[in-house]
Amino acid sequence: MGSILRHSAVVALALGSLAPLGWLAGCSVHGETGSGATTPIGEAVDEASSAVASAQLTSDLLARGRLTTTVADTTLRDQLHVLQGATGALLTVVPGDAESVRLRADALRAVSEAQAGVADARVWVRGGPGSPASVAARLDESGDALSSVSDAVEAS
Amino acid sequence: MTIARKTHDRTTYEKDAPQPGRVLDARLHLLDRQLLDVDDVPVTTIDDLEIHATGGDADPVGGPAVLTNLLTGPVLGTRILGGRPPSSRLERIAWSHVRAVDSAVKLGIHGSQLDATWVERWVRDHVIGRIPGGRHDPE
Amino acid sequence: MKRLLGVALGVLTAIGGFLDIGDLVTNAVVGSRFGLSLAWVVVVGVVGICLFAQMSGRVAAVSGRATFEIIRERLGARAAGANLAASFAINILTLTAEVGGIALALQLASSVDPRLWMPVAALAVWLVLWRVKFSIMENVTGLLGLTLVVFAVALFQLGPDWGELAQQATTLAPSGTETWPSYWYYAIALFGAAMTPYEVFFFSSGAVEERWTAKDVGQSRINVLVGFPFGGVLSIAIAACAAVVFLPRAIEVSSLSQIVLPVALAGGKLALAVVIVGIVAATFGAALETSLSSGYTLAQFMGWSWGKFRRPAQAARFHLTMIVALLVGLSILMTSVDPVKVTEISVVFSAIALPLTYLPILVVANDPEYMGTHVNGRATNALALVYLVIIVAASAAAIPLMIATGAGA
Amino acid sequence: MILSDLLDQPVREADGTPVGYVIDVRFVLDGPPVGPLATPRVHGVLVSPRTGSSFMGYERVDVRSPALLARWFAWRHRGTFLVHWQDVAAIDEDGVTLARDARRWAPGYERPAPA
Repeated sequence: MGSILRHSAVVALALGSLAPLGWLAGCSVHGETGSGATTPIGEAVDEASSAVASAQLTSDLLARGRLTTTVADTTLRDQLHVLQGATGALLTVVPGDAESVRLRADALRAVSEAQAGVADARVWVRGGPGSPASVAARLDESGDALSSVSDAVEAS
Repeated sequence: MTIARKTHDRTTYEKDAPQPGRVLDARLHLLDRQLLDVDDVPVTTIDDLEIHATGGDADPVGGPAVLTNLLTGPVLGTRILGGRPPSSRLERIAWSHVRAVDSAVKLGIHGSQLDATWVERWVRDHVIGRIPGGRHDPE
Repeated sequence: MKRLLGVALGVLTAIGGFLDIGDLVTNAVVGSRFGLSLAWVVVVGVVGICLFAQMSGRVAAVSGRATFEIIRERLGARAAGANLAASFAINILTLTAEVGGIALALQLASSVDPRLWMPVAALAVWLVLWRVKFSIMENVTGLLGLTLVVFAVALFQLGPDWGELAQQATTLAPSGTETWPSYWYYAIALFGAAMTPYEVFFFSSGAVEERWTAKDVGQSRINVLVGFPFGGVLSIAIAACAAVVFLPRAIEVSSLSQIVLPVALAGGKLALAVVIVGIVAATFGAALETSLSSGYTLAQFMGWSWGKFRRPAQAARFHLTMIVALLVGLSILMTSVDPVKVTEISVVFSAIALPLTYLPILVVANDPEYMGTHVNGRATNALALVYLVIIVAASAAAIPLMIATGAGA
Repeated sequence: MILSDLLDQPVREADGTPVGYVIDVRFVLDGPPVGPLATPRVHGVLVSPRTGSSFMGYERVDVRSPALLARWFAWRHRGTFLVHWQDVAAIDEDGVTLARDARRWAPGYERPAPA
């Protein structure tokens, strides 16, 4: 029994130090064609729409006075990082066929549109130009764009 | 590492006669146990033991032998890789200093008298003692 | 009256001290993806930690030996050395996550970049470790941590469809696009978040710090059996809030700022301020506990003098270990790694390392030479053996699942 | 002699047949008191045919719980026996050699009444 514990301890130790480094290095690069290429696009788009939904919730709460500016600013800033991650994932996808190239392009356009929307929302949060209505409209628009891309990915 | 398949498993040996003194098994009761000084301050962990023939000869085989010293020292490195540090590197604490053996082995002398605590004293004087507030009780 | 106050204090501290960044993040992530279909894991984890903490507290109180002293005695230097290396590495990982959690929580209160808060948080943790008495430190962070009750209050104020939540809690299966491997991966993560080894190192060493004797075992049993389940209820409340707010909006939780949104939605700015205080207190308390655990494990293995009840000068290497552990954690954080990702990894590795600590304690709790007449009862042993199987299974399944799901991606 | 040179060493009978490994060394505190306690006399060595490393002492003590675990450990170390120190003929680099008619005793010992 002692030896079993020893081996599992050593395994845990080895992975204890390796895995976080490996994991933090980011995910592996996908390069397949067909549905293999579109799933990562779908995942990136889901991430982006989650970020937009968070931004919508945040700006709505701020507009209704239920959230402080600091928390709203921090949330939007975190979601911008998520959107950057989604863009990065999309850029590293190597689509194999024409259709996934087009899907990737649509996805990139929708995500960058979402990024602009969230960045502008942050300007409003900090007291800059814009109004709750304009911010909400902008975010709803990029949310719809993302969901249509996501439907297209599912259909492919 | 199984040896001598022929020894059938269910052997039961005759019971050893009850012993006049307390029974202590090295690995079960002494080795890797905490060593506390007279004020119950931990000194070190017992890394090894030393036995001599009752006459004092270093080779205890062939005649009655006794436990003479508790040993402590830089064991971890060698324990992981196997083997042990040269006996000169091991710190000896005479069994005569031991006042009790229960869930820890307790000494009758103060920790500062033992060389085993020089690292602790060095860290205390050169590192922790230097940081302000290091010598006060937490309040 | 004083005794009643003592009992109340013990219970409240146990509740406040139960939650840490691992519970906060893992429950929110699980709630946003699986709803309450993993709530049963929290229950299993809470019963487990109640059993384990109570057993190790009793061993420490009766035999006067803390966890890692026992691990070294029972496994011998080599096996215990490997155990120490694994437990110490995972403890540093958890410490890093906790200090990162403090910085993220302070960012919510100040919008200052968390990387500026991290050195401040590490220094504050060290100052408390250096000067503040053990019981005061424990009670203050515990009581402040109680403010996390606001998650439960928020859940009620959100007026959820209780029927749907109950239906979620009873379907033990992934819903929607979630796969079985990620369901089980997050089950292990939740289990690891509830049964973290550092809690046991801290709990048993705390029994020695506060000089418990067999008499105090009864009191500790009340703290554990009342306090921890309440902590578990708060964990489920966090998951439920996430389920109610994030699941319908398909929001994936990846940051601490998202976790407080449901509370703001339910209770506005006041509730928000309360939850931020609660998170800072919980992560600060956990950072203290994980730093102390790094000191406890190494000092108890090597036989150094340890303990906060002693002056720092009388436990020099113990305090030096804690300083080094905090600096290592801080340097990991300064590489701008995301503390939430570090947290998700640390809870899974907690589950992996659990058997290494659980088995020796279970054996010693049955050894009359250590425990005299306070050995495990028949019921405790039966439950302990069930949990031995659960713990070893979770530990063995953790790594394959981590690979299969890309750490729950 | 340093004890870890003796622990885990292979054990052979006088005619060379291997019988197992030294898993522990037993002392009895009945020597002349040189300090607060009596001097520990080397009483004998415990030999397990199966594995070098003893584990948690289950094979020797009458700890019967937790049941499943205790039975498994005891099974793993079945056949462990005690050899008195005078029956140890020689100790060298390749292990311990027992005397010709070395007697084997049960590994258990009288436990002090629980504290």
